[in-house]
Amino acid sequence: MTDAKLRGSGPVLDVRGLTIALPSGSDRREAVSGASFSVKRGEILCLVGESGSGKSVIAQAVMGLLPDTLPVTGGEIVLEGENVAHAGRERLRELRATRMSMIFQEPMTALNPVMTCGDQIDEVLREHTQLTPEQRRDRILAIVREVALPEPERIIASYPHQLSGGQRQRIMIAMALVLEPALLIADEPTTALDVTTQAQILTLIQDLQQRHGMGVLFITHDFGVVAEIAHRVAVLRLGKLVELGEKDAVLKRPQHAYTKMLIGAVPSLQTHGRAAEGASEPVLRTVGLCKTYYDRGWFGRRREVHAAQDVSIEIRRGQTLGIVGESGSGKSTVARCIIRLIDPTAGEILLHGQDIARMSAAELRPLRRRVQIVFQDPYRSLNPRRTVLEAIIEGPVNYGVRRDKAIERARQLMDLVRMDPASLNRYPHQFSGGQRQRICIARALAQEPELLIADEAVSALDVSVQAQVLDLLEDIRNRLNLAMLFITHDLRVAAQVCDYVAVMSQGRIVEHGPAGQVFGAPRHEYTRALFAAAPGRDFAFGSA
Amino acid sequence: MPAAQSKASELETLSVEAADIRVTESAWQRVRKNWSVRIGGAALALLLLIAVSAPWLGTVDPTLFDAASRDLVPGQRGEITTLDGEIIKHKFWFGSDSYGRDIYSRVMYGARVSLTVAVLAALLSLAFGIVCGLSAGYLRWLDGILMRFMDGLMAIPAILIAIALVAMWRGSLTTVIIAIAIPEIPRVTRLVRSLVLSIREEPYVEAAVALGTPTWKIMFGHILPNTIAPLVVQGTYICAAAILVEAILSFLGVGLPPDIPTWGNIMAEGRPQFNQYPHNIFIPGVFLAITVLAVNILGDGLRDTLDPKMAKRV
Amino acid sequence: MNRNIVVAVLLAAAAGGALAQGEVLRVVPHSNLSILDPVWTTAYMSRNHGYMIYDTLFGTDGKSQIKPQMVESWTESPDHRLWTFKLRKGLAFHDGAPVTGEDVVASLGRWGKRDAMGVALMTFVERMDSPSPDSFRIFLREPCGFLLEALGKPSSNVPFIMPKRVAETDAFNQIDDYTGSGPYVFKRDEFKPGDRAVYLKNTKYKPRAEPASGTTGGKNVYVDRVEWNLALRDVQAQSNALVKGEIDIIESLAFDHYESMSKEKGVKVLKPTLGLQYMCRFNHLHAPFNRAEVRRAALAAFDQRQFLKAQVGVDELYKPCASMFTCGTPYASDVGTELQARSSMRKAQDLLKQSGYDGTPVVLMKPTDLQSIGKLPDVAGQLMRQAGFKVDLQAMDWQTLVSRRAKKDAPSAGGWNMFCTAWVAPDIWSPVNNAALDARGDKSGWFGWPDGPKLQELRSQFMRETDEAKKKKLAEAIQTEAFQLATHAPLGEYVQPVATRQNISGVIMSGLANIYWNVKKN
Amino acid sequence: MLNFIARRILATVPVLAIVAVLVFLLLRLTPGDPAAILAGDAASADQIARIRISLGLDQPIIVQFGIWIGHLVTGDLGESFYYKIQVADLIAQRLEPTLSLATLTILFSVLVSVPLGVIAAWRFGGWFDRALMGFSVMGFSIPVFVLAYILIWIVSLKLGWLPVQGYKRIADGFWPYLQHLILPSITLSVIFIALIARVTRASVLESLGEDYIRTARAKGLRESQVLIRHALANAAVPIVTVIGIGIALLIGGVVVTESVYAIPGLGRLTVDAVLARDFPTIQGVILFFSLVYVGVNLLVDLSYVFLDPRIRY
Repeated sequence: MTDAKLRGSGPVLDVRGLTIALPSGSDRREAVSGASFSVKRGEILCLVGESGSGKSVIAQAVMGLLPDTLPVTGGEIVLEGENVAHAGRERLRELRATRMSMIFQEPMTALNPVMTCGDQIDEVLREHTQLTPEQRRDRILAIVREVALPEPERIIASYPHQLSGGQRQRIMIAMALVLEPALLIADEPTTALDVTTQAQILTLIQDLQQRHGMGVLFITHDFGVVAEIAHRVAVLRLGKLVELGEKDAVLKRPQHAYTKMLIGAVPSLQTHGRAAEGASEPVLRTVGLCKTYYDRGWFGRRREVHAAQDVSIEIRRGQTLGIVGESGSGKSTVARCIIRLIDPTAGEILLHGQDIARMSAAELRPLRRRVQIVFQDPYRSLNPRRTVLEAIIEGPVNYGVRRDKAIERARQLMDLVRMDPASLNRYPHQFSGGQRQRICIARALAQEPELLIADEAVSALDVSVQAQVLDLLEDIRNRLNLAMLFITHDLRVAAQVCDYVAVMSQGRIVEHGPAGQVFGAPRHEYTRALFAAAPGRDFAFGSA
Repeated sequence: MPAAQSKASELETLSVEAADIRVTESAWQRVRKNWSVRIGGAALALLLLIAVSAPWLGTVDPTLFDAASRDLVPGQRGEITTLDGEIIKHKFWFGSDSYGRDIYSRVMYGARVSLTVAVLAALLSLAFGIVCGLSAGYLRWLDGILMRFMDGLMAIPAILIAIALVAMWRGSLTTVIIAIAIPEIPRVTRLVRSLVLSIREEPYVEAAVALGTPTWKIMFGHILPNTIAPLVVQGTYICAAAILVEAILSFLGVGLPPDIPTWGNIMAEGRPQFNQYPHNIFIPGVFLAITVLAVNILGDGLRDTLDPKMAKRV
Repeated sequence: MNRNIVVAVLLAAAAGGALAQGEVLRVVPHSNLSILDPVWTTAYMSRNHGYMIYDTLFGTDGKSQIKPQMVESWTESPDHRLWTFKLRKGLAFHDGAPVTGEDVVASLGRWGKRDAMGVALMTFVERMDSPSPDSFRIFLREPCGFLLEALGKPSSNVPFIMPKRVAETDAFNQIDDYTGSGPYVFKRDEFKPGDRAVYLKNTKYKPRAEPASGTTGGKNVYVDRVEWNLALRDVQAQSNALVKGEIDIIESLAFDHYESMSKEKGVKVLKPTLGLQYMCRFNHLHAPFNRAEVRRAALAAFDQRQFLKAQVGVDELYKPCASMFTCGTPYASDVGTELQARSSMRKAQDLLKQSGYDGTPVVLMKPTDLQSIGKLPDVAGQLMRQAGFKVDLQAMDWQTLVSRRAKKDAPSAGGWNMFCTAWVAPDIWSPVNNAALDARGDKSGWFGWPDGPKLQELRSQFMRETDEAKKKKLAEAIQTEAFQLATHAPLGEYVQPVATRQNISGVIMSGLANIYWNVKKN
Repeated sequence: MLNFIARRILATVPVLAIVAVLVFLLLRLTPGDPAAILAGDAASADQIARIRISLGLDQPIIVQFGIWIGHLVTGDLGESFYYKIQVADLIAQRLEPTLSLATLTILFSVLVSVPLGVIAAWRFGGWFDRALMGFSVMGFSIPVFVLAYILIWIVSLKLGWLPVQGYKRIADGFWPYLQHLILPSITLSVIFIALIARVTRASVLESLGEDYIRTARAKGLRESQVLIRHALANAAVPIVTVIGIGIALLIGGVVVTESVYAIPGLGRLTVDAVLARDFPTIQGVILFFSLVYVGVNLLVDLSYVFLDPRIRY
C-alpha cells in the first residue's frame, strides 16, 4: 500500500551524502565522499568523471553490488522511498531487475558467453515471476522486438559471440528492461562501441526512457555523449561531486574549475584549417598497399580476410595525416605495414622513394630508425623490467650511438616531453598512463625519426591527459618538423590534430583530403554517416 | 608557444592523474611480504641446513650396518661396527632398518640427495625447456618439428619414461636426475613457447623491433627476462615433483642404489616390514611430505606474487 | 515354459558356480611365472609349474635318495652299459593317450640338450630306444656314475616326461602344448601372465602307493583347483592377505616376517628340511680375481655368520656350512674347507698382502630387487674393505645383473669381478651338477669361468665312477681342489620358510622344490 | 566439425610415430639382455646366444626397427619376449583392472573436487577456502605409497572393512569388484581431488571476476544460480582440460597403486616388463598409454565445442 503511494511521487533515486570507504593502503581514504544527487522519474542524469572518480562505485552501490572491501560508511540510497544502502541480500535481490536494472560498458563480457541470449533474459523472468514457459517466451520476444532487434526468434537462440556489439548491447538493455524497472543504471554503455552504433544505442535508450518513463542514471566520461543524452549533469572528481545542474548550464557555463578544465579539454570538431599543400617531397608514400590474411585449413577452402586493400597515402614533413575509421576498418593494419611489423601482401611502401615493402630484415635495419611508432596501451608499451632510461637509449645504442651520448640525449628528451630527467632510473610501473605515453614518445624521438606514427596513442587516456598528450605531440611535430601519421577512431581528436584525413572503412580508404575539406564537406556517404553519428556534434563546449 | 605551455601546466595542476601515480611495490617486496613464501622458504632453509650439516648432527656413516642392531625401534641403543672394525655405541633416534643401519643418519643424509635431485632436475629441465621454448617460439621454421617432438615426449607417461630410463641405465644420481628431468622438458618448453608467443605480441617488443633491435637482443633482452617469473614458479613445482618421483622410483626398486641414503630408499627398505616397524616408512615419509609441502607452498606464494596470471594455469 | 527354461539355466549356472568353487588352494608363489617350458629355462617357477603338470621317471625323496616314480622297475647290464626301464601301468597324458617309451625317449633327448647334467649324461649315451610301449632302454658308451641321479634330478632342469609330439619341439624353442601326465592339469585359458595361473586336479592320475616324500611317492591331490596368485608380490601385502585369509599359502615367507607370522593366530610357519646355499662367485678371467691367491684372501675374509646374520637374521633359519655340497647330503664333508671354515680377518689381510694385490677395485654386482640375496654383496663389500680390498659396489636390478654376468669383458668394459647368489640343495649337492665347479676356463658352463684342469679331471673321474664309496672320496678331493683354486665362496645355508593358514596340512617341506600335491585344506 | 576431427586424428599420427621412435631407441640403446633373463640363472653363454638369435636381437638395430614398424602399421604389436604371447592380448588381459581403477578414480575425484572447488572460490579467502587449499597442497605432497600403506593399515587391517589386496573381475560379481577397488581408488584420488579442486577453484574464481557475473547478480539471481549456471559453466573448459592432463598423471599413479594393492593391471605389466627387458611389451604398453593420452586429449578438445559455443572448428 505505502509502496504504491511512495512510488507515485518523489524521485526514483535519491542519494544523500553517500560515502564509501576504500581499503586501507589506497591512494585516498574514500572512493566516494558525501555525494548527493537524485534521479527523477523520466529523467536522465549523467554522472561524469574521469577514471578513478568513483562514478562506477556509485552505480554499483545503488545496485548493492559493491564488494565487501568497499563498504558504504555513510549516507543513504533511497530507491522509490526505500533506503537500500544497508538492505539485506534477499531484499536487494528482489529489487534488482524488478525495480532497478543496470547495463554495462562491455556487452561482450557482460553477457554469459556460454548461454543463449534468450536463456539469459529468461533467467530474469524465471527468477522474479511465476509465468509459464510460454508466457515467458512471449515476453522475451516482445522485449527483443522492442529493442529493435531483427529476427527475434533467431536472436534469442544465438550466443552472444554470434551477435554484433550493438546487438549485444540491445540484448543487455532488453534484459534490463524486461520487468520494467523504475531505474536504469547505464554504466558507460556505449564506450566500447563504434561511433555509429553508439549513436543508435543512445537513441534507443532515450526512446525507451521516454516510453517507460524510467529514471536513468547514465555514467560516462564522454562529454559528447553527455551533450547528446543528459537532462541534468553531475560532475565527479576524486569521489566528490563538484558540480550538479541542468545540462546546458553545466556544459556551457561551468562553475567549478575542474569542470571548466574538463570541458576545455574536449577537442573541438572544428578543424584548425592549417592544411596548406606543402611543396616538399613526401617522406612516405604507399601505393596500392594490401594486406590479406589467409585462413588455411587442411581440407576446407581458404578463407581470405582483406584487412587493407589498395591503400595509397602520402605524408610530408611538418604535416599530420590522420587515418580515421571504426574498429576493424584496417587503419592499424596500415600503420603496422608501414612500420613493417607485418608484411604487406601487395603494394609499395616508399620511404623517400625507396620501396621498403618487401625488404629483408637486414636491408630494413638501417632504415628502421626513420619511422617510429607510439602504441595505444601505455601499460604494455614499456618493458616492465627495464628502466625508462634503458627504454629510451635502446634505439640509439642499436645504431651505434655511444652510451653516454645516448644518456645525455635521453635527458634532453625527458625535458622535451615535459618530464623530470631525474626519473630516468625509475621503472615503468612507477608512472601513470599519461606519463608512460610521454616516455614512449621520448623513446620514439630518440631515434630522430622523420615519420612518427601514433596508433590510437591517446585513446586509452582520460580527456584531460589526452589533451596534454595531443598538445605535446603537436608541439613536437612543429619543433622537429616531423611527418606524423595519426591513427584514431575519435573524430574530435582527428579534427584537432590532423592536416589531412583519410577515412577508412572495411580495409579501403573511402575519402581522403585536407582535414577542413573532409570535415567541412564530406563527400562519401560513409563519412557523412560517421560525422552524423558523432555525439554532441552540434554542441559547442566551453563556448561561453 | 607560451600559451600552449601555460595551458598544459594548468591542465596538469587540475588533472586527476597527478594523484594517480601508484607507487607499486616491486615484485621482490611483494614476495618477501607473502606468508606462503615466508613459511615455505623457512622450512626449506631448515631442510637445506640439515642437508649441509648432516655430518655434524650426531650422525654416523649412513651406509654402515651391523646385523646385531637390526630392526631397532626409535630411541633404542645399539652398536655399530665401523670399517676399521671398531665397535661404537650409538643411540638410534629413529630406529634402525633390517640391515642395522641408523635411520636417523640416513634421513639426515637423505635430505642431501632429495634436495640435490630436486634442484638439479629442475635446473636441467628448465635449461633445456628454455632453449627449446625460445627456439620454437621465435624460429617459426623450427616450431613445427620441435613441438611435434615435444608432443610425442609428452604423450609418454612421465613415470614410465623415468622407470624405463633408470631401470635400463642403472640408477646413478645422474641417471635419476636425467630421467626425472626429461619428461618435464616438454612442459617447460610449452610454457616458454606460449610465453614467448604472447610476449612477442606485446607492444614493447614491437616497439623494440621498430627501434631496430636485433632478434637475439629481443629474445634475451626483452622476452627472456619476462618469462622468468612463471619459470621460477614452474621450477618450484618441478622440484616438488622431482622429490616425489625420486621416492617413487626408489619405492619401485628402480631408483638410486639402495645403499645410498635417500628418503625413497629408506621407505623402500622399510616396505616389507611396514606393519611391525612403520617408523621406517613414516619418518622419511614425513620428511619427504614436509619438504614437498614446503616447496609447493613456496611455489604457490611465488606464483601469487610474481605471476598472478598463472594461478589459472596451475 | 520360458520361465522354466530360465530357471533351469539359472540353476545350472548356480550349480556351475558352486562346482567351480570346490576346494581351491590359493598360493602365492615366490616369483612370477612367465615361461611354461621347464626344460627350456632353469627358472625355479617354471620347474614348479613342471611338477604340477608333468610326472618324472625318478624322484628324490626326503632323504635325498633317488626313487622310481613313473618307472616300475629297471635292470642294468653287468658292464653297466645297457639300462632297461619298465614303465608303471596306467600312466596317461591329460588328453587320455597312454605314456609310452617313445615319449620318454623323446623327452630325455630334448632335456639332454638343455640341462647341464643332461648334457653331461648325453656324452655317455650312445643311443636310446623303446622296445615296447611300456619300456625304454639307454645304451651307454662307457659306465656312467650318475645316470639315476640325472633322471631323478629334483631341480632345474628336471627331465619331465612330455608327449612325443611336444618333446620333438626344438630344444631352443619353447613348447606351446602343455599336455603332461602329472597330478594337475594346466588351465590354459585362465592363465594370465603376471596375474594368475590355474591348475585343476587330474582326476585320472594314478598315484603310487608309497607315501609322498620329496619329489617321490604318491602324488595324491586333495583339492580341486590350485590358483597361483602371481600379482601379489609386495611381501607386506602377502602377509596381510594371509592373516586375513585371502590366500592359503605363501611359498616364500620373508625372513623379516618369520617371527611375527609365527605368532599370528590362524597362520602357521613351516621350515623345509633342506636348505639353500648362498655363494659369491669370482670372475676368474680378470684382475684381481684372475689369481688364486687373491681369491683365497677373499675366501678367508668371508665369515659366513656375518652374511647369514645380515641376510637372514633369524637364528633358527640359517647355519654355516663350509662344504661346497649342501650339508646333510651324501657328498657333503668338511675336508679341505679350513680356509673358509676358520675364516679370520687377520689371515685374510696377510694373504692379501702376500698375494701382492695392487689395489685393483673389485666390481661387485648387487641386485636391488631380490630381497633374498640383496644384502650379501653389502656384507661381502664391507668384509673385503676391512681385509684391504678396494670395492666398487654396483647396484642394479637382477635382470641387468643376469645379463652382465654373462659378459666376459673386463670390468672396465662392462664386465664384472664378483656377484652373489643362492642355490637350492639339489642343484649343487653333487660334483656333477654343481655348476660352480665346472672349471673348463672360458668354456665353462657357468659364469666366472675358472680354469682348473686338475679339478676337471677329478670331476670326469667322478662321473665315470659307479661305486658309492669311491664317489665320496672323489667328492672330497674335488672339494679340496676347489678350495685350493677358490672357484667360489660358499656362504652358508638357510631354509626358506613357508607360511600357510592353520587349516592347510600335508605340505611337503623337502626343500627340493615347491610342490602342491598331498596338500589338504580343511 | 568432422573436418576438425579428421584433422585432429591425422595430427596424432606424427605424435604416435615420434613416440614409437623414441621408445624404440630408448630401449635398444640400453644395457640389459633379454635373452640372458629368459635363459634363467644357470644358463650358459652359448644358450643365451642362441636365444638372442631366436628373438632377432642379433640383427642391426635399424633392421629390428624396420621389422617392428612394419608389424606395427598392420596393428601387430609383436610377441612378448617374456610371456611368449601377443602383446595385444597381454594388454587386453590387463586392461580391465587399470581401466576400472582409472575410471572409478576420475569419477570419484570429479564428484568430490568440483563442488569443493566451487565452494572454495565462492568463499574465497575464508576458512573453507584455506582448508581446501591446505588439503590440496598436502595431497600433492604425500607420496602415493605412503598413503596406500596408511589406508590399508587402518581400513583393512584395523577396521577390517575392505580386502587388503587383489582384484576381482567385474564378471565375478559387482560387489566384490567394487570392494577391491574402493581403497586403491581413494588412494589414487587424493592427488586428483587436490589437482581438480585447485583448478576448479582458480577458474571459478576467475569467472567470478568476470562482468557477466556482475550482470547475473544485477539480474537478481540466487547465488547458487550465479555459481553454477554462470561461474561454473564458464569455468568448465580448464576443468575438463586438467582432467585430460590428469590422465597422464593417473598412469603414473596407477603404476604405484597397482604395485601396493597387487592389482594385475597395465601399471604392473609395465614395471615387470621393464625389469625383464621385455622390449615388445614395453613398447606396446607405452605406445598404448600414449594412444590413450592422445585420445583423451582429443576428446577433451572435442568437448570444448559443447562446453563453450564460442569454440568452433
